[in-house]
Amino acid sequence: MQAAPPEDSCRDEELLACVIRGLIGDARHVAVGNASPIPAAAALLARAEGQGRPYVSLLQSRKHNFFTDGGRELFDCAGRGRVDVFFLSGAQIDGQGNINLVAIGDPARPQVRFPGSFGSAFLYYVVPKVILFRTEHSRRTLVAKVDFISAPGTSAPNVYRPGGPVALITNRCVFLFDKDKGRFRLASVHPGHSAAEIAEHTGFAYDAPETVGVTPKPSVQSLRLLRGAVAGELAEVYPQFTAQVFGRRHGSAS
Amino acid sequence: MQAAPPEDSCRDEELLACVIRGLIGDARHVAVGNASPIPAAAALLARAEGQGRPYVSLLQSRKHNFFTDGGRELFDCAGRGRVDVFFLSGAQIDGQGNINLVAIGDPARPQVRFPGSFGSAFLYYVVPKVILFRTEHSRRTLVAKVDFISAPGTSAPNVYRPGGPVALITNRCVFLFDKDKGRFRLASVHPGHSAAEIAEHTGFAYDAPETVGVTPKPSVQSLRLLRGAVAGELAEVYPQFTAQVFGRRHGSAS
Amino acid sequence: MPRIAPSIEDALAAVTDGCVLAVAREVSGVAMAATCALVRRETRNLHLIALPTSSMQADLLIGAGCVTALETSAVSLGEFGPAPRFAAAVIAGALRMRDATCPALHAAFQAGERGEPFAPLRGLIGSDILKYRIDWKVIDNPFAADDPIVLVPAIRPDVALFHAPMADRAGNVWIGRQRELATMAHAAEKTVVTVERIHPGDLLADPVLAAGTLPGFYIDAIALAERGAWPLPLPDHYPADQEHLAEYARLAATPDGFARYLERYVHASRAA
Amino acid sequence: MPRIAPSIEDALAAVTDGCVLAVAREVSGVAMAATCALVRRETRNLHLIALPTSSMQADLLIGAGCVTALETSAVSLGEFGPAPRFAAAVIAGALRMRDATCPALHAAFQAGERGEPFAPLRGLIGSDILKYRIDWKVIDNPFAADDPIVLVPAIRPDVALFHAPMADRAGNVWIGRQRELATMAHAAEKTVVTVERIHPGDLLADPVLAAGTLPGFYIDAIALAERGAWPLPLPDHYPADQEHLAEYARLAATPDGFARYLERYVHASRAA
Repeated sequence: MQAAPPEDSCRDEELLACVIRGLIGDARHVAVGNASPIPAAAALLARAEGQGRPYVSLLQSRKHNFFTDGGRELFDCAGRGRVDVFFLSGAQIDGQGNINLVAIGDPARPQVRFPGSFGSAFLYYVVPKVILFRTEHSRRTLVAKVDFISAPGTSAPNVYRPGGPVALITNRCVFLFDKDKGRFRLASVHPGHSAAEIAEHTGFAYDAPETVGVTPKPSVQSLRLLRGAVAGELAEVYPQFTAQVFGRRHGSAS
Repeated sequence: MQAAPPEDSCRDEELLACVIRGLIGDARHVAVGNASPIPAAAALLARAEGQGRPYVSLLQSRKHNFFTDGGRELFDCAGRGRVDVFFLSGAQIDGQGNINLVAIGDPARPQVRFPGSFGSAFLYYVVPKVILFRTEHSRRTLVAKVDFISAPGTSAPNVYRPGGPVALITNRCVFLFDKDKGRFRLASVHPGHSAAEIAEHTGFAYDAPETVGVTPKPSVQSLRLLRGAVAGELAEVYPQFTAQVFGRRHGSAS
Repeated sequence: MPRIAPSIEDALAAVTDGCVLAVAREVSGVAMAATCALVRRETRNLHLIALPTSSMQADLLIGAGCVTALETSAVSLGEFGPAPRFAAAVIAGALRMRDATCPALHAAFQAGERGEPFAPLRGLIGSDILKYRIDWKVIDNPFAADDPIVLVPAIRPDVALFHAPMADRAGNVWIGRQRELATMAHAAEKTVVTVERIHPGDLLADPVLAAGTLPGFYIDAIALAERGAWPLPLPDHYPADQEHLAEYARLAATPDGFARYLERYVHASRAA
Repeated sequence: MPRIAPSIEDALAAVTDGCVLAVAREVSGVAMAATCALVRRETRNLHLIALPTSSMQADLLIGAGCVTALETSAVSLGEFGPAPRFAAAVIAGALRMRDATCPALHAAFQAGERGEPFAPLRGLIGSDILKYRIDWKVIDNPFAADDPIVLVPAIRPDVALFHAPMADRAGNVWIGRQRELATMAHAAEKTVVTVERIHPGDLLADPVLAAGTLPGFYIDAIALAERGAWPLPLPDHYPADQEHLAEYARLAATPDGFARYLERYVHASRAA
């Protein structure tokens, strides 16, 4: 267990959580799937800053999860337009925003098999703001074309699609997704990273401004909330992550 | 409150309940809709005789009703093939087994408006044994052609229809329904009634044997159960009916 | 977060003239006190949808001139006979009727809950219900040969209104076995609930209570209304007021009698 | 009426070789003790359907050679990584895979519950999931112009199997908020349940308990299995056994290790 860093510096996880919190913006309901501690921290931060708004559903949590209609309720909510923000990842993500959660190679006899698509092939279509999150930023994960489309980044104009990707966050940078072009645009590189490095480690083509900005560091206020109230809530679902990043344990005084 | 008649005679309601109990035969689940005390008595009699089988769902009852998934559960059960016997009635019933629960005249500007079709336009199709029950046997109720088909007696061969009518019980007689012909056949007349009387008071054409039998009277054993255990259970849902027919009140000792 | 409104009238702000209002069947919890408030407020042009049937609530709203269109599987006063104001309005051509059948309404609300455009339903083919429901479609089941099946479009009412045993301060509402109330709220844009009492704790904190709880997430306004289903029953809490219902049936049989009923029991209760 | 079976093995009689078996997701109550009994019994050729995902249960059954076909939205050991026996079987071509997405499975079970042949589902169009699911159809939504939509066929498994906190002697099972367990049982031909304990009273008699109860009408066999979800969690009752799951993940990474796991924890428990 490490002590949290001082307020004038921040950990990578904290930076990413604050970037995501900014992308969440004003929302009524943010849902977070399994094994997503950084998006969960961002959603709880949004609620701490919004004084109770948005509703946050952490699917692994009993406490931060109001569902009482079984496993379908998240999807019913989303289909009915009641999930504003969701997070997805991909074993592969390509430049058109397609995500692959299934396999490398022929899916009938793959070289590698991943767990599966979960709810992505529905949620990616109906949740207005889907934030893609993949910390490993490499040519292995960010590819020209995914081997299997669990869910596509864009759809033909006649396909019902109120939702889709708005951004892709990695450990190196922030891409925003241009829905009309069906392409990513480099929005900022995280402190200590460079545009050239992004180009080197990204397997897909993307747009970029001539000079790319640096991802802004979290405000002191956000960091305080993150390390205080948010870490306390997060520890219920992600005890190891919370202890490691925030030096906090579930049930410890704030 | 009247005393129950002696065991060698029986009331009309008892006769009808025992006729219906015979039609129920062996079933796993008999469901009974609202305002149907005689079918309810028949279903409870079947259970008393079957020592716990069939399950009986009285939709107005809390006790005799296992549903916990809301108002849709009866229909889900029926659609999934889990309701073996149901009862329907009609403001009008015609010779093809069509029932009308909606209106007399043009339904947009009717002369008479009835409550509506309830679940009939589904249950009549999917419940294998639907027993039609209409005590008033007259040319007003049993007509050549209903003014509005809430649910038809038969369907074209390509229409999914595992269910449909098997019989029509009135205060005068028992008709059985011939599914292939789409017609009723007079099966028996109740004691004190005659085939000529049936012809006089029935507005639709039907088949009849040359000599028609008399509806058999309930056995002493059935009457005992009906007036004993069944009346006791029935009183929860139909206190007035039970008091009137069986001389029993809810909660009175058996 | 939904608010506990200071009054029933206040909670009913969402029920505007001309809105599509979904209401519950008699055994699920009918918001009768709120219904009387809608009559007093002279609400107009409601498109009423009963899931899947109604009794005195629809009859009262129709008799009081609040309803322009009605979708239901039936309106009946049960053992007190037909619903007289409903029948009179239909006969007079004063009501745009959409006759349905119970499972069609359940299926349509479930489609609304899921955000899907329609739901399939067996039965119906060859009925006059289907004949008059030009908004329903028949397709060939693509999973079988020569197998026609009805599709009913989703229902997404503007407001769902019902009465329940209790709510907590976070707006969670305990509905128990009446699962169609959850479906109704999920399908509706807004949900207004009256309750017998406020539960002091958090209904979602106890797994046993949570199993019967509709989360406050779906609720827009709650008002306290003790015996708020009266004279209809609130299952497991109080039975129907048989005498009062008999009186209603008797009075509502004529326009004059219905006017006297309103005067005596609906308008008078404003002062009470 | 369902019977309280004398043993888990006895309750599992309905799970025959080659049957279509539906199982629950990890947070709903996974019948792990029963799963081990199926492995010990050398059950073969199961067509396993997870509603909508599975973790160690599917991995164990696949590794033990019980499964021929699998329909699921995912199999994963969560924070303990990928499901190794599942991945190995897919890579070896030893499993007929039907990749789905969670709401498609929920919708298909709901269609099964309702006895309808299919359910519509948004999304999916343009995905490779749809491309490989030749049993799914795309139609034009008849309620709109130029609006393709996917229909998924109903799922009606032969047997549904899950673990729950309690049952009563009439076979009613308390499932609480895990409503998809009711849907699963409604859709299935038969349902087998293991429970932590027998509730002494009638679960349907108390309205608060009844709200979370699946009626015995749907249940074919019940067996007592204390800590029957172990090493997976039973929500609100006990957490996952993290150490054991870590050990499983470690051992199951190789065929030899998996065989040692079976020997140590599955076959050994027969004697215990």
